[in-house]
Amino acid sequence: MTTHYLVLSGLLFAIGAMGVLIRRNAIVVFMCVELMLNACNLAFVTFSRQVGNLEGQIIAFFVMVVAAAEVVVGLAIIVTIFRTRRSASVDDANLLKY
Amino acid sequence: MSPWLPILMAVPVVGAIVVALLPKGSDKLAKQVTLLVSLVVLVLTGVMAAGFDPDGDRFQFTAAYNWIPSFGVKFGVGVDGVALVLIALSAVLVPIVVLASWHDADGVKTADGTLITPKRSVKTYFSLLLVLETMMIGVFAATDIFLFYVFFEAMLIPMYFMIGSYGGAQRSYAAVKFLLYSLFGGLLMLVAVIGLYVVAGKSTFMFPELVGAIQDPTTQKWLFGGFFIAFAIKAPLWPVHTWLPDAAAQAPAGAAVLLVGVLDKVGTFGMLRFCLELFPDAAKAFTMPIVVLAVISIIYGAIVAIGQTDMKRLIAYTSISHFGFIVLGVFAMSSTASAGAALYMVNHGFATGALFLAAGFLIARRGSPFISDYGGVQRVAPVLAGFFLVAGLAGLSLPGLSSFVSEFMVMIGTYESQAHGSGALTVAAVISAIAVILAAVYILWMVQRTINGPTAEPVKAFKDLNVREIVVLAPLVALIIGFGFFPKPLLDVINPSVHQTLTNVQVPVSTIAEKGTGQ
Amino acid sequence: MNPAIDAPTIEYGTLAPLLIVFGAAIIGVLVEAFAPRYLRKSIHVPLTLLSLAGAFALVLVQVLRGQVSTAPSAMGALAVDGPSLFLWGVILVLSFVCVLLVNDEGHFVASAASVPGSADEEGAESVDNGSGHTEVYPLVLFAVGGMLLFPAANDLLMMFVALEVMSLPLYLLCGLARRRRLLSQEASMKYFLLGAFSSAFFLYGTAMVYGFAGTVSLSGINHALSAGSGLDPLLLIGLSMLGVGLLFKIGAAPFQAWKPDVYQGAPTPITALMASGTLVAAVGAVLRVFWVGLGNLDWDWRPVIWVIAALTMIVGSVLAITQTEIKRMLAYSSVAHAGFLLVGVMATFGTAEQNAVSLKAILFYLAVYGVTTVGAFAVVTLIRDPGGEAGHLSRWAGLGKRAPMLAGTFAFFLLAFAGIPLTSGFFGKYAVFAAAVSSGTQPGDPIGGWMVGLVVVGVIASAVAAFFYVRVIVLMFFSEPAADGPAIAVPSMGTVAVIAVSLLVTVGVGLYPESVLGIANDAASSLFIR
Amino acid sequence: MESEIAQITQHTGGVIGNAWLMIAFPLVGAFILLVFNKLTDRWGHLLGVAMSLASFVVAVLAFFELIGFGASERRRAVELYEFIPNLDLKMGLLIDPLSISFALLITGVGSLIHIYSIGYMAHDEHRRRFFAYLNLFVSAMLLLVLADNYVGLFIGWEGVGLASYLLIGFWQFKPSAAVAAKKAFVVNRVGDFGLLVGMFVIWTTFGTLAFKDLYGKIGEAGASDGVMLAIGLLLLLGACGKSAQLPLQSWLLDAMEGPTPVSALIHAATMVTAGVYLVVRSGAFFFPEGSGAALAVTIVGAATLLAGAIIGCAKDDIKKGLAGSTMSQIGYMMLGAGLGPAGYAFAIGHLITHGFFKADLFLGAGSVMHGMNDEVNMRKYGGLRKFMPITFVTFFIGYLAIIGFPLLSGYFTKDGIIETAVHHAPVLGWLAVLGAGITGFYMSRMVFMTFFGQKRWADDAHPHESPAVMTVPLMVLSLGALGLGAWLVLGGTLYDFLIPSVGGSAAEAPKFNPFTTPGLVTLALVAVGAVFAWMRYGRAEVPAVQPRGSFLTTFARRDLYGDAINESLFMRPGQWLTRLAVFFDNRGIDGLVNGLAAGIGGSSGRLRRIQTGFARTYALSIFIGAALLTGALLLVGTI
Repeated sequence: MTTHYLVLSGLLFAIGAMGVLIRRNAIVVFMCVELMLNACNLAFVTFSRQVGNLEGQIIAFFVMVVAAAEVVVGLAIIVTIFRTRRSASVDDANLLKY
Repeated sequence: MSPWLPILMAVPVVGAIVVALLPKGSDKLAKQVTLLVSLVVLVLTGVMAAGFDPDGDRFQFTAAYNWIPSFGVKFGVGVDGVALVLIALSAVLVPIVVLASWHDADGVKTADGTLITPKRSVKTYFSLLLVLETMMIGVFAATDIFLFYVFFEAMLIPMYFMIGSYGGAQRSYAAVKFLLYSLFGGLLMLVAVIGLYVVAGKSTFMFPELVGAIQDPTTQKWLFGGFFIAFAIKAPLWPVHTWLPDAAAQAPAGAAVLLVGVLDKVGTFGMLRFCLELFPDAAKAFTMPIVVLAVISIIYGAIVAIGQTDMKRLIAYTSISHFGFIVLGVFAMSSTASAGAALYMVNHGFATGALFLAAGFLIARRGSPFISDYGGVQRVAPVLAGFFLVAGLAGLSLPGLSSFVSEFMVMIGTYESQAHGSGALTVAAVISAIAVILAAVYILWMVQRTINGPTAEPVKAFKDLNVREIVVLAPLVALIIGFGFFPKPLLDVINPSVHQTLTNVQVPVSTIAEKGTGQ
Repeated sequence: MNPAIDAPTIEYGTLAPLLIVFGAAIIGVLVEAFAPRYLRKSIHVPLTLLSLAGAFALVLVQVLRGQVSTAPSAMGALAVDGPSLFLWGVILVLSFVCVLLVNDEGHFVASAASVPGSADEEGAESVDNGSGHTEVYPLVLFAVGGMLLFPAANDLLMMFVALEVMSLPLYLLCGLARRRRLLSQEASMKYFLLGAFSSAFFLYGTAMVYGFAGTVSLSGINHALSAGSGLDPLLLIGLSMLGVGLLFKIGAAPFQAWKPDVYQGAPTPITALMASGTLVAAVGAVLRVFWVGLGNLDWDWRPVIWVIAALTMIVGSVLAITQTEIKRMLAYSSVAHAGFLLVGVMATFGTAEQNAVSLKAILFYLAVYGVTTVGAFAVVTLIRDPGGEAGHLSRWAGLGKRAPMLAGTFAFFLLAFAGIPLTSGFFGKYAVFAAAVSSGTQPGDPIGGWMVGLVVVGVIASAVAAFFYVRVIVLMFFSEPAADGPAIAVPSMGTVAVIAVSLLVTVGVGLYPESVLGIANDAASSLFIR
Repeated sequence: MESEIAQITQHTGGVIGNAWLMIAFPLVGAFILLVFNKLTDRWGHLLGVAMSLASFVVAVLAFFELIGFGASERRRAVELYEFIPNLDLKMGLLIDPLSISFALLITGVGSLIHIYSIGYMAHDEHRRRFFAYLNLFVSAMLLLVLADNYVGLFIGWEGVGLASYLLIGFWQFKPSAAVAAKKAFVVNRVGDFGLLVGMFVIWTTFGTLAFKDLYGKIGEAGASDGVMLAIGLLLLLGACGKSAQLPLQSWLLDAMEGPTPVSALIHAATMVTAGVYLVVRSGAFFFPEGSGAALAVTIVGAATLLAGAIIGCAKDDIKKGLAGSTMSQIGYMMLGAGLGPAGYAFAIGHLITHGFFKADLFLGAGSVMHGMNDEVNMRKYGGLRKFMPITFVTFFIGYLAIIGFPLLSGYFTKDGIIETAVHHAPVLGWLAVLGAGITGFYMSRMVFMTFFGQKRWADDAHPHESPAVMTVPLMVLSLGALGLGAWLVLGGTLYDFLIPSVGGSAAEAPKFNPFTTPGLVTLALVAVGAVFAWMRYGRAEVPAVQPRGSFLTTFARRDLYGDAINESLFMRPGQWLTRLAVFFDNRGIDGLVNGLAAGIGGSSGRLRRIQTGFARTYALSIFIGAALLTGALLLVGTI
């Protein structure tokens, strides 16, 4: 039964990862990361159901909190960058290389 | 627990700190202090050497303090005959080098007043020199293999700076080449050292306890390889020799003397003590290939030397040839040859030292290392020419000069060695004897083009050696001639420990008795 | 079903260092919120330093009192065992030193929010000294807290939280450089995105492992493994994903890409903190996961780590050769060192004493390497151009003539990195390699030879690495100084102290390594709590 | 016949016990002159002479002390000190008839030449250094002949080589002199190679390098003939180098670049005869009569005596002419030395007489040059007998002696060699006879071109007799050239005297008898040669410039193409080899090293391009890394 959920979470994770790789806009990239985290959450919950203890579900809560914290930090950084460069494209920021 | 060696190692480094801490502008004082310290070391070494009993235990003046218990490393020192003579060699050379490079750091002017090297920090130079002396003494005195390794590697740094900041035009290239080359060898050796420690499983690095600890031949071969490559690079043996000409040619004459005279001896010394005694089976298994390399070095070095246009490079290549002889002697598995090799280490130090210094004095007057820029020095500076000639003759190991005795012993010992059935080594000895002819060519051709012939225009301005320079060369020449006729004192010290070594390698110590003419 | 939930027992004594640091961090936030601007710095500095010192003192107390706990604390969430305490001590010392660097004027932007070159930035500049924002300190404290938590975490969840607590402040700190702000912000964004990305992997890995073991506590996982319910792909996937997260943090190839950019862009004191503290914490975590959690799985992960270690050492040293920016070069060198540390991680298996040996080696390595690194970066902060630090190597030419002492010190640090004898770095390297060889020669190890092979790769890599360290020395000492050479900033007391301490340690340990080795030995002898 | 060789007895005390003084005196002299260089400029030459005379005195005293012993005890070994313990080698001296005869010759003729040089070098600013080198030579030469072991001999051997190098190159500012000096040393080194390897074999086979131990071991060691032959040939190679025998003769003619007294002392009287000494000294061991080695010696001798004579015929340079004749005469000695005990006596005898008359001739030539402001070309001489009578007379006596004019020294010794040769090895013997004839020709040519005919010298030349300090030694030497031979040979004096050293037995001492076929033929041929020379150079007009000669003449003028051969066979290929090696070292080996470094650097340069600076690329690398990691783990896991 749970396999479907796992597959789904896997898909979500993959989509998120792909998004990170493909999208240019920093915000979107960041959202994709969030998507990956949520994929993890889904997996946790599923497994918690599968193995029959509550740890997974508790973890999910932790993850949400952490994700929230990440949002705060992330947005702060992205906004600053946007204000200086007038662009939120990750590709524009490549002064540091080689 | 004898305090001798620790004191001997402490004095120079203390001196170095003192020199480094001297106030600005006290260059002269720095030089005097350095000279004083090195002389003190010389005296101490002399006194210690006087107390050495050739027939006593192999290692004397031993001392061992716990250094790094959790690695099983001791600060273990002690000398056998070979180590003693090499320490003495260093102790003799350092004051001479100090005196020789008196003005090296404060901007060398040529006879016609053009500046060869700009003014550089005198204090740094001389404190580096003293630090180097400590390490030279330490590396020969170490009976703990880890300690040996530490000095073996650490020695590179002061020399690296001496070449790099006080050398000639190509100095940084030469310095880096020298450092990386040796470092690479050293790191391979490090693996072997670790392996030795682990496999032996005695949780100690003390050499005497590790002799015979490795039995398995295959393991021996691997570890031997690690040690040998490092030593071959250091020695240097063909084909890993190319760092030496650059380093020696770029280094200031004094540093070059210590580099070729002492530092490189660590390689051959290491072969004699560690490669042979720790891994006897491997040593025997590899004798033939190594002998071949040695013979190649002898001939190849000599031939390439003939073709050099730069005096210091030429001398460097002659040294490669001579190191070939030493390595040949070490691996000839005959007591005569090994003793000859050990003796050669000392004699070569004196001979090449004198040659480098004499060449250095020439170059200091003209500002060019190229042979073609000289000619007819004899007319304007007969004393310099004379010393140069004598040093050169020592370089071609003229009988009556110290190098001859050792070279003769090496060759004759190799010839008689039955290590690989008669024949193999015999041939090696005969081939290497060809170097006797080549040596005459490379030295005398250089002499002909520098000392002899019509006096070149720029040479006319040469001043002859001043007192300082004579004081530098005279003792070396005296030693060269003295040991040329009376090598016995050195041999009496060397022989017992060489015999000990060969016994550990289970080589029948072919003595007079076996030759049957003993009275 | 019994409704009564018994309250969790918290060993406050054991966790005191953590609590102090976090407490101080929170107070710092409050200070930011309520204290008048001109007072803040004068409150923050003592607060931060004292809290770190206090935490260190408490660690010391535990060690000296011999109260090293042998059981997990906080209901199994944390394991404050010997190694953890050692790592804590190291992290605290390093961060303390880094804070001294942070104090130095002119590293951090007055107001991070202001747009570079804009009027309000100018304004912020004009009312400099005490007027600048001081959020740096609480952020640093939080980061340090995370670092302490990371290697001590005894279950994957706690580890994930620690990871984030450690990383998030660092993301921000990276963006706070005063000079070259574009670079700084870029660094911060890259670090953030990639960090988040990798931690997502870590989390997914956790999920998989949870799915396999039904628990996230390392001991539990280990138990499940020893129960030996086959090799579930779940487990392997999870393992690899965890690996990605952790290896990213220590910057092992192929996850090293962020390091040079971030190290270059970030304000140098923060770079120092990351290069020393973060690395220590991350390696600690790696050890705990791989050894405590997956100890019974080493047959599977060792070959992979072998490849990664070799790759890391080679990539690090080879790429560093052609770097022209000092901080980038040091970044690559730290990649190489991460590789050497992985060699040590490889060696942690087999008999208990073998574990102890390699553990000791790694701990020692971390301690000495961290100190040297901080020292090196401290020197970097002093070589300045009008536009900020003189990062480009060409600017360092002839430094030996213009500032012999400084150049000499830096040269010595470089030699330590290169692992030349009579420097602390040599003994670190030796310890790790020796551990690797001895582990390789354990009877009945199919890939024992490979261990020795890895060591050979290691020495070759360090020979290559030596080249670029030496190259800098050549620049500093053997080349003539540039006409308009960079200015040598008059160092603040703090910076002087930092450099002096690092030099002292590097030399002292180089001459008498037993001083630190002994401690590492004791710490390692009581292994990780399994 | 070996049996007649006397046992060596250890000796202490007396003059012989202190025979090392012979070596020490000149050594000290050289040391003082070289170390306190400028200080000794004024009296340096006198010190040199004194030291040489001092060791002559010691030699004479030692000689008389020696003949004080019975024939069987005339081999006294004096131990000095332990040299190389590993080779059980004690440095010691062996005073026996053979070595003492050499010692007398060296110190005697040496002292005379020292004295002569005072005058000859009077105008040279470096006269002091010249005497230092002469002293050095004398002491080295004495070590060579007195040492009681091969190593000691070798040290002296190289010592004289060094002295010869220094003296040939004494006027080193002339490039030709510098080159000649180097050539002499290097060619000698080729010989030394032989001697060196010879010593290896001796040590390895017999376990000793000391003469006195060898006697015991030759028989018992049971060395194969091959080994013995090898040793013999190797030693012969050494001898060839030192004594300018074929094929190592090329250096001697160039060596004439040195001041004439040097040519007289080193390249005529003493050093070049060291090879003969070596052969005779080792004769008892390695050149037994009729052995292959001995045969080789005789062949080399015969070949060289002809070659030298032929070269001598074509030279216009008086010194080179004499050099050629020296080669030739040493060839005779070698020939004799190869004939066993019978020949030894005559070889040594000829060596001694030759020492006198050849030194006489050289110094005479020197005196001529001295008067002709250093002109050496005989075509620019002529009719000098009126201007320098003493030189002429002494030179003429030397001339008669060398061509073997009856009753003069050369007559007895050379004839002795020829007789023995014809008796033992007829072919070679007759060649020697022919050689004698040629000698007659070229020596006469020399005398006629120099002292007879009409003057051909340049106007600025003012020939005059040399000062007494030069002429007196000439007279003494010419006395030796007159009578010495008779005294040594008649009644087998020398033969009997040498028996303890070289073997042979008083019973079969060769009786000297001039009226044998070879003897008479020799005289006839010499006469023919002389007359022929008279016709061409005495009576006829000598062209002042060298005419184009026949093929044979050119052949001789070019020293039988010796140099050409050396150049094309050794020098040129050697230079190529050197260039090749240097190139290989720089480009090959070092190129490899630097190439490796460059390779790493280059790969680094390319690799760092991967670091594009795009965050997404990094993310990709992480992603791929993760994928690979997973794949790998799954792979390992399933294995």
